[in-house]
Amino acid sequence: MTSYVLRKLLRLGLVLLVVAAASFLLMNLLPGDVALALLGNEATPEAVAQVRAELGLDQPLLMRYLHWLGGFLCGDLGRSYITQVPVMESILDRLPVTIELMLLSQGLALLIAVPTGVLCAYKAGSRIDQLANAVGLFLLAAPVFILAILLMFLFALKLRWLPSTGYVPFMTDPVRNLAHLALPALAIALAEWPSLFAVLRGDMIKTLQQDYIALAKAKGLGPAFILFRHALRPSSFTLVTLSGLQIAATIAGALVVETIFGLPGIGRMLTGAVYNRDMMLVQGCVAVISVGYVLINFGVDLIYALLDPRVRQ
Amino acid sequence: MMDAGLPLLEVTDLATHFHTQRGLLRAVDGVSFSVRRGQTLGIVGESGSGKSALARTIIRILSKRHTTTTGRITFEGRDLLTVSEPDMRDIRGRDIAMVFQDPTSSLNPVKQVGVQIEEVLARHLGLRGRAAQTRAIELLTSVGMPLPQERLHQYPHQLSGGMRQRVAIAIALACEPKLLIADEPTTALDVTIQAQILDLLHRRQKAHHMAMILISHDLGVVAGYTDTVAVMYAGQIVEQASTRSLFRNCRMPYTAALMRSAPNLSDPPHTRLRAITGRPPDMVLPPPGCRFEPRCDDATDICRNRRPALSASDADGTHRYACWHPVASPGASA
Amino acid sequence: MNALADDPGHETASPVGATIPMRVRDRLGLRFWLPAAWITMVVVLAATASLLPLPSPIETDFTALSNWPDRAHWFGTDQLGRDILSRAIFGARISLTVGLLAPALGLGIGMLLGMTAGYFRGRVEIVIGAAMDAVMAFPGILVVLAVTAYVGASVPLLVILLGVLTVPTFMRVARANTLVFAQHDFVLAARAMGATHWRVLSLELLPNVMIPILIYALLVVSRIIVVEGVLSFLGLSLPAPWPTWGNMIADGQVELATLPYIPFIPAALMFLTVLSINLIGERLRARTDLRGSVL
Amino acid sequence: MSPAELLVVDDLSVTYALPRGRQLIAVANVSFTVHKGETLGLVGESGCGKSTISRAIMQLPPPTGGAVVFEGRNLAHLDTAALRRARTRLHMIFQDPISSLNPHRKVRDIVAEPLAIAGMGDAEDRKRRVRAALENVGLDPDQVMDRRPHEFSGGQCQRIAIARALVTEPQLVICDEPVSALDVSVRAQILNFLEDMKAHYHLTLLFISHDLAVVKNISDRVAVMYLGRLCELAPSARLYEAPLHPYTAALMAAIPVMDPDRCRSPSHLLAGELPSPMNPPSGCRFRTRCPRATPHCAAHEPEWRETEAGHFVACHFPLVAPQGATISPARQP
Repeated sequence: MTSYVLRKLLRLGLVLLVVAAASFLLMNLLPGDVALALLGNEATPEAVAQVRAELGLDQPLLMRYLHWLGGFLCGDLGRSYITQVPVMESILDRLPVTIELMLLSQGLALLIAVPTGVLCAYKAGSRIDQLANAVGLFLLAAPVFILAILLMFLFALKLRWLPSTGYVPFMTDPVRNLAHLALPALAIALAEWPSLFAVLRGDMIKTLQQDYIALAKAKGLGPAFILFRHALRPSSFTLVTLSGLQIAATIAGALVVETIFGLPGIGRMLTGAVYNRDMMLVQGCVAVISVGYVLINFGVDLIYALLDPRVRQ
Repeated sequence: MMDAGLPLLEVTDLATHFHTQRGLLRAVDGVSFSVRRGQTLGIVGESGSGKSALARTIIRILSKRHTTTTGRITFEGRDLLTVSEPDMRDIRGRDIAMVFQDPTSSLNPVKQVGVQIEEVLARHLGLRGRAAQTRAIELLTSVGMPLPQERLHQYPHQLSGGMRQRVAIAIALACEPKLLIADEPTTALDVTIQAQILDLLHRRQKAHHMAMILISHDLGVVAGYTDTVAVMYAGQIVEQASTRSLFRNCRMPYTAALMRSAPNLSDPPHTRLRAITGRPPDMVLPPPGCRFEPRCDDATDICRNRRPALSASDADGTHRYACWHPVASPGASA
Repeated sequence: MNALADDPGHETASPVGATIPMRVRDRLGLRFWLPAAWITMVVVLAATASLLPLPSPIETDFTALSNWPDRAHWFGTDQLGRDILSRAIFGARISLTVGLLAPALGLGIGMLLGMTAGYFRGRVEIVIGAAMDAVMAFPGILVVLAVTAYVGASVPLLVILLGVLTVPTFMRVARANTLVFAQHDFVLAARAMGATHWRVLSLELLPNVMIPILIYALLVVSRIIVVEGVLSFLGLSLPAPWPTWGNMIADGQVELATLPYIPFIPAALMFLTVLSINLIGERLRARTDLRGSVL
Repeated sequence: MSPAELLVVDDLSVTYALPRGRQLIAVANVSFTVHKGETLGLVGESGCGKSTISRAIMQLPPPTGGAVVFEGRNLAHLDTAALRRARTRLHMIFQDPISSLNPHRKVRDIVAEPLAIAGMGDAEDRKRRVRAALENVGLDPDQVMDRRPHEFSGGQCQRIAIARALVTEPQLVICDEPVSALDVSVRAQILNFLEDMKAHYHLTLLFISHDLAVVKNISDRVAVMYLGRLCELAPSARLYEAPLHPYTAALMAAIPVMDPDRCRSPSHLLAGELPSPMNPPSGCRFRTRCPRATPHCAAHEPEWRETEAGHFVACHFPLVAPQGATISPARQP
């Protein structure tokens, strides 16, 4: 186990370096000039040169990278070109909203997917299984922004059960905070559910055909014990991997959902920064989100090893 | 034995049909036999003969949605087909235990060996913690597992095939069952390990005075370790006798052909094998008469049209066969 | 091993000389043909959009602002008086172009890499795997966001970016299937007869790998249509006033409470299209014999 | 090399490199000869390296040590074209007949494949040869040519695989467990059929199996393997009458016999399990399970020697020959 963790840590370090370098290069190798983008096409060459010097763009690429990487490691991501606010500060300001949204939505998705997946695998082919599959097929075809608009239309605008836009911090008022996050989280969770459900159901059906399940039955164990203590763990490998990879989809979902529901999260900030061509902010957001994504998938690898003794060696 | 007269298990006219896309598949089709305490019954058949389905039917672990079972399975006076599911769960693992063909797939890959043994002990004997652990070590020792203490915390993939089968046997023997069903317990193993495992099963059986159903495709395996043998073909028992009588004096052409078609060590090299032509029938559309008729050299019209019943060939009725034209028995005047 | 381990069914092909066994071919059924008809209609309309007698999708008509669907405008008009039917049909072009071309690009590259990695194994596999891991280390949507922020959105750019982002998953499916089939003895048999690697890959492995990967590709097509929807919803696809389903939904969302038909019509079209593709994929998967393939 | 020696395997070793610098020696220093027209059986339990040998002979991949000399030429030294020509005279049949046929190709293409690869004959000629090969294996070409493998049973698939192996009329066919995946009744059909094909095509066979009874039935000579090494090699009948290596004897004793009266004493049982090939025992590899092992066996690797004409053994303390003569470990051939 130790050697497995060490190997994964080594890999994590390498991947983080790649991610950092890629975030940097993305912004620095693409055609187009930041200074020109900032000042507009009518800018004088002198003004452009001055801005370039201010931003350090006249330095060689490698120097700029090392400078940026040093800052990145110390949590300094530069300042926004437009508001002049330190990027890290803006990100830390917005991050809690997004993290809460992602935790709620991913938790909700798993909370629905695990019981439904297990139940439908156990009763594969039954009415309830067919129904769940049909629902899954429909939800799979409904993009997250359509779900978000639909939920908003139904529950916020027509039924008026929940607020449509806005945000209240958790510390200020937990109930209103959750009320504001309920629909956005549900929208993402509903979009995530079908794939998590399908994967768990499929793997579970395969597991239930294994001889060790027959042996568990032959031992006289009951169905609940067999399903949750024997079958669930070996059936959840793909689910765990997928829920790590699905974070990417959740991020896309968060971008849209935060925009639709007016949540002050990192996604909405990033979308705004893209419109405003605030490259420093875009770069910072991309770097932070990517690092978070890599760390989550590192955690997933560790969970995987805890679940499956065979991969530890 | 007090009730030596009564069989421990009596199966009467048992049929198990699978619902498949192609139609009803008659995996087990009208099978009757009985097993006495302390006895070993061998069931021999080729793949597809229904022997595994039969084993799984007896302990009722087939999916109810996909199968229909009819007939009677009387175990210690109770019909297992009418017993409630919770009662059946009490019987499984405690009174009737099973060993499966491939120990690689019959042990849970993500659970430690010890846990897999201890959960039967907890389920049926209420043993937990240290007591369960001590018993698990005893069990592993009794199945000849080297270093039993260390094995408790190992996972199946860390053991060899033979050792995994020993663990599976330890699980099966955990509650000292009255009946052990061993479904091809050595097919996935090498010959030298197969001999070890068969010997182990035989010794444990004698020690516990346990009844056993030993299922195999290999007549040789059955010959050495059973008291009586039933030969299955296409979902039915076609011949049933005491082991000696079957091997000395077989009457059913299929059994005879099966014995002849396997190469024998005592024959000189390049001895021509007497192969059985054709293949077993499609069990969705079995032949109306004798199911072996399409492959049988001696078949006549009656074989094509009428299904032979299992009838006795000797005076005490223990040797029975289903055939219109039985192979001449050296002792009988046919 | 399953409960039917002793299933006699697997030895039931009739002997040579007897009747040829009929494969049980259940019909594709309405669950295939209805979605297929829908897709065909959307494709034909989108392809012939400029030839159809439709009002301009971009010209505003101040005499018909926010008209609910009626006989003149079957799908109504939006806040600027543009015909929603016309916009929806032109918008389909973008969804379909991106939705078909990006996966095609990803499938081409991914299959090549995946089969190479799965067949040759060793260092080739490690290098390809690492490259794919690097691509997958980024949440894809961020890459698209960042690049379009910089260079500006355009359809060819979207096709290339989304295409590249689908390469790793195609590569994984191709590699997994290649691994499975490469273990079959027929590959060893071909090598034993002296077949070149190229012959093994193209004649023995490709036909086996192709079917699962094509079925998988349908899933990717529907997913990419959704992603394009997200991007154009965020205003990162085709620039206004040109319509895409995504930006029509985004524009309409403002008046969600009063004019719900404006966002819901393109939303419904997108939903039906994605659902149709998924249904076709599911039907084909159920129909095709995918024994041994990994999906 | 005499003309009768069709295949000479000389000091063959196959080593796999494992992560962290470890090595798996799958086959170590194996030598044997296959004479023209004979069937040589190679028997051993799983993991003994018998399949690895068959693949090394086919150069898939080439062995890491030693030589495979087929028809007088070292296969490792042949260029691509020459090796391809050699492969038309050297074929292989596999264990799982269904897995050895590509499910997406028609039988006509499957059987014609060796001809296509070797570039033998024109389309008409190939078609004629394919038909002939299918007829020879007892299949009706008109019925089967345009069908795909899944429409056939295991036994029929094995016939198609044999037709493919025979279509170029090879000299040597390596049969790697060709009947292990088949049922008893079908197994006998295929074994008889292999004998017929051998006579019809004047074949030489290298027959690999874990089943001693099958190997004895089909082979003229039998070689026994254990953990990557040869233990014993002798004419088939001789080996079964008077095995010299304790492993051969144990292997035979372990075979279940169809005789309810035969005494099964546990003393015949071989104790213990197969050691890991990554960490094989020193000296004689069988010593950890051998009832006759002494410290001498742990220290010295037994030599491969000929105790009587055609009977080879690698053991320090071979079993007593039935004539009553003990072969002392000191006596060298």
